[in-house]
Amino acid sequence: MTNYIIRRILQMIPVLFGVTLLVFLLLRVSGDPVQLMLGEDATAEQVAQLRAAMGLDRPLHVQYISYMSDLLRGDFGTSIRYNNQPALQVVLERLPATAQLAGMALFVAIVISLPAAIIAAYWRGRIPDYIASFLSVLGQAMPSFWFGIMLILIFGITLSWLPVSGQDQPGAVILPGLALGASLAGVLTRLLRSSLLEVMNQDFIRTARAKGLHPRTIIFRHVLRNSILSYLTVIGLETAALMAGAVVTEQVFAWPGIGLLVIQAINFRDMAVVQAVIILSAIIVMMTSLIVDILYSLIDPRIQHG
Amino acid sequence: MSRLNPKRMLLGAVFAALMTGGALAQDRELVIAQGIDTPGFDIHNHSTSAVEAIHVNIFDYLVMRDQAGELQPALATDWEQVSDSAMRFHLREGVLFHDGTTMTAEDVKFSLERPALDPAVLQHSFYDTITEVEVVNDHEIIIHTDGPDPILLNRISRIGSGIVPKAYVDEVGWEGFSQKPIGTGPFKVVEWLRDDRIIMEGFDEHWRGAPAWDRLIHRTIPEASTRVGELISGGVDIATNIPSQDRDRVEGSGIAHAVPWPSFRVMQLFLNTKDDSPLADPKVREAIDLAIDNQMLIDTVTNGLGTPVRAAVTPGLSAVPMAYYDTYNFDPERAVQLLEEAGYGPNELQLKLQGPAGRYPLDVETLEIVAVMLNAVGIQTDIETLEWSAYESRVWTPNTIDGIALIGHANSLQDGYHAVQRARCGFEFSLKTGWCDEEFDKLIEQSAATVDPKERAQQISDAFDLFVESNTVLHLFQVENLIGVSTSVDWSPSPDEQLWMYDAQPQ
Amino acid sequence: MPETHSPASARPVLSVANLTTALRQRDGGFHTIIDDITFDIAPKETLAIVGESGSGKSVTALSIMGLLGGKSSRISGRVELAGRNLLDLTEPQMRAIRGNDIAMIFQEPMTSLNPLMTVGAQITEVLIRHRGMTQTEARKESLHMLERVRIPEARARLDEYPHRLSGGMRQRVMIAMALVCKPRLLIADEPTTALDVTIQAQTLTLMKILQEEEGMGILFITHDMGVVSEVADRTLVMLRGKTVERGSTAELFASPRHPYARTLLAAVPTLGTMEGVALPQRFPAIDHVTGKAAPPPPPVDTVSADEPPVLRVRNLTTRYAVGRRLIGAPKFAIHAVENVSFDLRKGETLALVGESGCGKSTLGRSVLRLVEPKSGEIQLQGTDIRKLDTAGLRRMRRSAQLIFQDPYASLDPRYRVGTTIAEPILAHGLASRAEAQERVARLLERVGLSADAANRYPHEFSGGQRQRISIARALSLEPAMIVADEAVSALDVSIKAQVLNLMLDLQESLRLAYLFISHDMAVVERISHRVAVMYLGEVVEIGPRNAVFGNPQHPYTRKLLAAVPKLEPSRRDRKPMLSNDEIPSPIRAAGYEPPKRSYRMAGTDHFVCEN
Amino acid sequence: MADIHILATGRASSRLADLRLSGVAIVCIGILTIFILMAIFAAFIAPYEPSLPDLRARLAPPVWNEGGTMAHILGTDHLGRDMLSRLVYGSRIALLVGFFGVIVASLIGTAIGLIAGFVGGAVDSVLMAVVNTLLAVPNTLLYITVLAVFGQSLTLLIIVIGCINWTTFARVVRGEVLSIKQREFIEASRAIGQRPIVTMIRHILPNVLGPIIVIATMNVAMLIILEATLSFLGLGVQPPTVTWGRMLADGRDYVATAWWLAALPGVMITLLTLSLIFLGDWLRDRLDTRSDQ
Repeated sequence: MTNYIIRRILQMIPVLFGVTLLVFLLLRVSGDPVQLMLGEDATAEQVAQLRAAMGLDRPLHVQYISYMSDLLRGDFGTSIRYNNQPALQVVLERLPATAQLAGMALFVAIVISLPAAIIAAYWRGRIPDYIASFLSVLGQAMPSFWFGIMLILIFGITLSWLPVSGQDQPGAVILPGLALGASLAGVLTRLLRSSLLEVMNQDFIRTARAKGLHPRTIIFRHVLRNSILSYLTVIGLETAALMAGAVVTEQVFAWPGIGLLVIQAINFRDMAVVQAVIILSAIIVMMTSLIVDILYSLIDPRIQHG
Repeated sequence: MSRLNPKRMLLGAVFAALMTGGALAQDRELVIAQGIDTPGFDIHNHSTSAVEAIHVNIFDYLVMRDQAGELQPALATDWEQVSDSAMRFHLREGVLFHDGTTMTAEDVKFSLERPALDPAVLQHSFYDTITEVEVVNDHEIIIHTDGPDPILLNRISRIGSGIVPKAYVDEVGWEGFSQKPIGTGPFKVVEWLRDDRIIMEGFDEHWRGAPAWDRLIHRTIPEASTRVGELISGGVDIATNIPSQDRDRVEGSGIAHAVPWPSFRVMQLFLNTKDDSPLADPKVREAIDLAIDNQMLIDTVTNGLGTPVRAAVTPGLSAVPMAYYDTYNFDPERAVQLLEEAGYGPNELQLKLQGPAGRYPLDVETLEIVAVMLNAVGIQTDIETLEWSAYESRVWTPNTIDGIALIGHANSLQDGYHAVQRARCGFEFSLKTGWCDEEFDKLIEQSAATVDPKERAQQISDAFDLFVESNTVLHLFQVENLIGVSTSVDWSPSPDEQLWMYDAQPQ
Repeated sequence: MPETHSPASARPVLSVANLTTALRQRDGGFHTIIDDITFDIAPKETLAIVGESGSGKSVTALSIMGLLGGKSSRISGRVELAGRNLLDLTEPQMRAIRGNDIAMIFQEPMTSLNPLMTVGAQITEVLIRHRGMTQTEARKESLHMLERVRIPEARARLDEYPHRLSGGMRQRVMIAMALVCKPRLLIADEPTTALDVTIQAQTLTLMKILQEEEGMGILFITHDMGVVSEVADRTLVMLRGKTVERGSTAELFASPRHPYARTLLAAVPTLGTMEGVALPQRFPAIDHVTGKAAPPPPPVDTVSADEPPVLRVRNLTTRYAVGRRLIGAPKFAIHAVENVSFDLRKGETLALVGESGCGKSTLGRSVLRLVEPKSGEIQLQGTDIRKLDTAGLRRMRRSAQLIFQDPYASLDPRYRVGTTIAEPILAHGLASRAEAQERVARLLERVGLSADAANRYPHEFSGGQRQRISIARALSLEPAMIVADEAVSALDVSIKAQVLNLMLDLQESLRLAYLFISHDMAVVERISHRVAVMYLGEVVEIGPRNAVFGNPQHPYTRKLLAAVPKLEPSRRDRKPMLSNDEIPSPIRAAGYEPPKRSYRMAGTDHFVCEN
Repeated sequence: MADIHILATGRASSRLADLRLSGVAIVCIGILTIFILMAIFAAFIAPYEPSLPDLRARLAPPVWNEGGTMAHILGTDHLGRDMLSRLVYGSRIALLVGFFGVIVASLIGTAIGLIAGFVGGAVDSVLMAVVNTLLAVPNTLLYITVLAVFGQSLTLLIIVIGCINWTTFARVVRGEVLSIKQREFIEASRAIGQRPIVTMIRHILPNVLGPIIVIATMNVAMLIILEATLSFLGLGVQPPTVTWGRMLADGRDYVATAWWLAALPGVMITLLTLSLIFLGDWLRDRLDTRSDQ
């Protein structure tokens, strides 16, 4: 197991290297942030001066080497937008907010999808199945920013049940969590439903029925446990989607997390911060998939990582 | 006075365990919502008026503009011209910084010399006429400039003029200061959560007297509809940039007003007149000017908010020819005729319209309507909109405009000089449009050294005439925003886009 | 049809009368699957239902168990258990009977056990459900039951997951789970079909012992006449959902009345029927109307001893690496084929026999270089194919071909049969497209199909026809040798006989050499010239078929032969001997080198591994 | 074989569900056809030029609302442009972005997945490292970065979508190839001496088409939503090109004052994606049962 984990972590290195190269090239090719920093009123001379001061006039490969060597020392550079604060610190500061939001979204998604999928699978081909399927597809078909605005309008303004935006008030995480979790709930419901149906066709379910077990027992003891594996995998895979979805949701709800940060950082060409966000989220995505795989092997005795 | 909605409080009680003391009922609290956050409190290193709107509550300038835009004593009690290139300022006594130390002339010297002498700070170009700040005694300084500077007072009453404590900056450095600032303003920063909120407390020992508010909270809410939502559900007291269509909704909510908020920003179209461009022909440029119905544009795009202008002139600016305000040229028949004279039949001229998406309210819609208007006189258009930063680097650098580009310029010096000086040969405007005029340049340079206000105003006015005649930069309208103000707050906005909350009173 | 009396005169535990079941089809209509089935099962009695695939055996079992789902099935008739008609019961009442009064075991012990639950948990839940026991009581009882099915170290096994057990042990767990509530009737649906022959013998013996102890009735569903003769007191033969013959097993085997029953029995390869016959023999052709068998044509000797062998294999070894390490070489190696040598002559059939995992399939693929051998020499028609480059290898494919077990899986479902058969011809540029079409037509006729079959898709054919198509494809390159990997194992008995006859016909007319890989000793005895017995990747005995079957020398060969069910119900009174032997695994630590084997000669061409 | 089919009672009834779902499928195909026809014949259907403002008729509500007129059946937007015409023209971009984006992505992804799965070894490792790199970065971030950097033309959007979105295809195709490679007809193809490239194209590719079509269908839906999201972030397609996403994004500020601005394009997006997702589900069920035979 330890070997397996070490191997998996070693495998992340080339991927991370790829991510840094990708992000570096994307951002450098895009021109530089100097004009932006100086605003509409800047003179050409000022621009050239600042560009030289920031080292942006050097050849690309030289910039990349110096960037990588800084990175290896744990130095992600400094944020242009935030008065030269260390980029990593700026990003890490935001991590808890996004983690809270993503956690809520995941919670929402699980709380909705688990019963919905079981109901749909249990009454497959009947009315509850159609309703659950329709709602889950609807959850996916609605752009999340649109759903978020609707939630604000209904629960924040018209009904005044929940805070409209921000992070500080109690219950503030509920609406953004719903907005972000809705599409994940849709994905998970559909997936779990089909996985449940698939397991229901397995031989050992026939065995369980032949044992005279109650359908409820069969569903919860035998079917669900086997379906949870693919469910878990998808949750792992969807971390990247959650991180991406957070960009929009945080924008709508003024949620001060990484999503809000990265949009602004991109708009400001705050390269160090964008790089830090992307590298960090790549690490999170990969770590999640590792954790999921480990969990998987804990649940499924057939899998052994030697 | 952020009143938590009773229903919301009820639900909130469920989560009360999560609450950590904080904002409770008897505190007088004022919550402002803006679309953007401050990048930090390094006052010399930003160039955004919306950011200065936050800073203005934390730092004081030597001289400050009042509601009417008149310069009033602030940290300086009075001032006098010592020579053509020197001005003496008497400093107010007994002014305290937030940390309890007393402000001295050394602090003023330190604060003003940084933007003046350090070319690396963003505000340098606005202060580069200052050569030295001389400390006469603890309460008297003399600012020396490289020649006559008729707008020195304009300079030191705007972004980058805040006075900071030298000793504290020496101790923590500008980076530390940027995170935990200390000023002499009516509010002191307690906590800053990036992109979320700045929590400020009233500074009781402020020299003007304690502000009416215990707490001032500045929230960042990028999404306009969310900002409006917070305003009409009582979550915030003041919200900037209310979309014009939400005016009735805000008024209808009964708990807030949408107040028109004219700004110094003027929307402009830059025409690149490079040799091979059809825009090199003055007739074509004039035709474009005549094709655009500024008032119709305002009515359509911004619901009537804004004033048509022919130059970057707005009320509240000094030394500007107000004849160009609230007027516009519109004559589509003449435009067609001019195009014909220039050799273009109907739909023979093809032009590109470039602009940013999302930088200014309804910028894309503005372009779309302009396109329709140009189309009406027989000019074919392609629209290219870019996200702001891409626009900045792709279009806004010298000589990169392809056809016509939309931009909005404000005037942080609040003086006519700044509106036209950038059109001098070799400066930003001319680098974009390719327009150069010796006579114009001469007028500008003369005005820069003219101390007599009347004479100077005439020079600038003449320069304006030449610039407007050239039709290389077409002015569309003065931007007028809406700001939402809760009925529980008595405050009216001023045209410099500053959110000066010392003036606000609970109601 | 007069009812034959059951040996036990006691009241039947289960009495099925006029059972008819229709299932809903895709189009929504109902289709009758079993029609008017009637039988009784007495305590301690075993009734076998036998029939080919699709005859409705399993549906009969599921109808009795009430497992077909109310919406998609219509069942009529009577299924009486202790005086109650099960068909009248509600689903909750039926649940109380399932696993309690009637238990069921299935074909695939791997997939029939929940992989995520321990063996113990799966047995105890039955007791908790039906006996209302506490966890502790149930666990104790489960342990007892595991001991009764003779699972070694039963206490430790209780907390194991199914995947840690071998196939035989899993089937014992299934039996334990079924019997733990002491049901009056056990329904066993092909319980040994997925097991190797020695494990099958163990399992059948175990079931017999437990039946004696418990006194339950067994409904045994199978397609294997050998198994029927081993276990069944009485037998019911089904054909397309209808009973065609019913009676005591002894009578059935002695004098089958219905033509179909006769066909079935005649087509079954029986071990021992070839004693004294030197050459492979075709199966008798059977008239489907009368069920009369026409004697097969006399065998022709196709082997020529004087020509050089088609295939010459020397010291062939193939290993797979398993178990990755952080750095360096893998931890383990599967010794799939270990130091194997043999010759195969023109027109000869060499059979490779052995149980699952013995390496016979790997050997078959290694000699074609479909898997890369580790070492050794393979000469095909005098060329060392291990030295061939990619192009050479492609040319080599023309002379050696492969037929697979599953004819459906080996035909690309997306292409017409004609395209599939023509593919090798075109791939090697042997003919133009038009010529290829003609050749396809000839090949199809040669394997007993009509030429217009070329225009149809694989799924439109039956299993036997598909296997004929596979053979036609293999023949299209006019190979000298064909590796037939379990080529008839998946086919029903009557079809199996026809395909084997076809293979013998082709051998005779084309002088084909076959490397015939099979686990079915009876088939091998019938059609091979020589036999190689494989065990753990090694050949333990090789020689002329008559010598190996008539005079087995190696203990493993003997064990294998002894385990094959005999088609003689009269011999059933043998004392049951229950062993717990498992098939060992060929996985070794990396770097392990097996000891050198030496062979002794036990007769002409007959070699036996000594150690 | 028939036995196996009958034994799996669950499957028997899931086939019944398929049968009923095909009713849904007909509806979905119908909706899709309507949208496609709308896109093709936009010029004939739309009563107005979609980008032509009518300054006298700004924010006119739909005809069934109070104040609505027959002149603008579905009302007008904040610049007085006819909603019906915009919606009709908007279907073009939705389908263009969706279909062409998916075509580009599926071509790249299928080719890479095929090669990685079939060739294996080092080639596989390198290609999968590329896939993992792209997967590790949240897609929206990539889209935003790339579009912010390179501008926002329709062609570019489609290319960018193709270049980022192919990973799903590559992964699924690779997985399918690995499992099809185990099937005996692939070994049969080797055994007859077929060239590997021919085996790959003739025998593997057709058998992965099913899953490709299923993911493609779902992906079209996803991309339509993506276009809307990018428009929301200010990175959508250029005006005056009409897109539902931009209409929805622009309309969000009018949710409380002129609901039809955002609601109508929202309904269109939801309707189209709903029918695509259901269609994808249905296709998968169909293709699955077929391959089960």
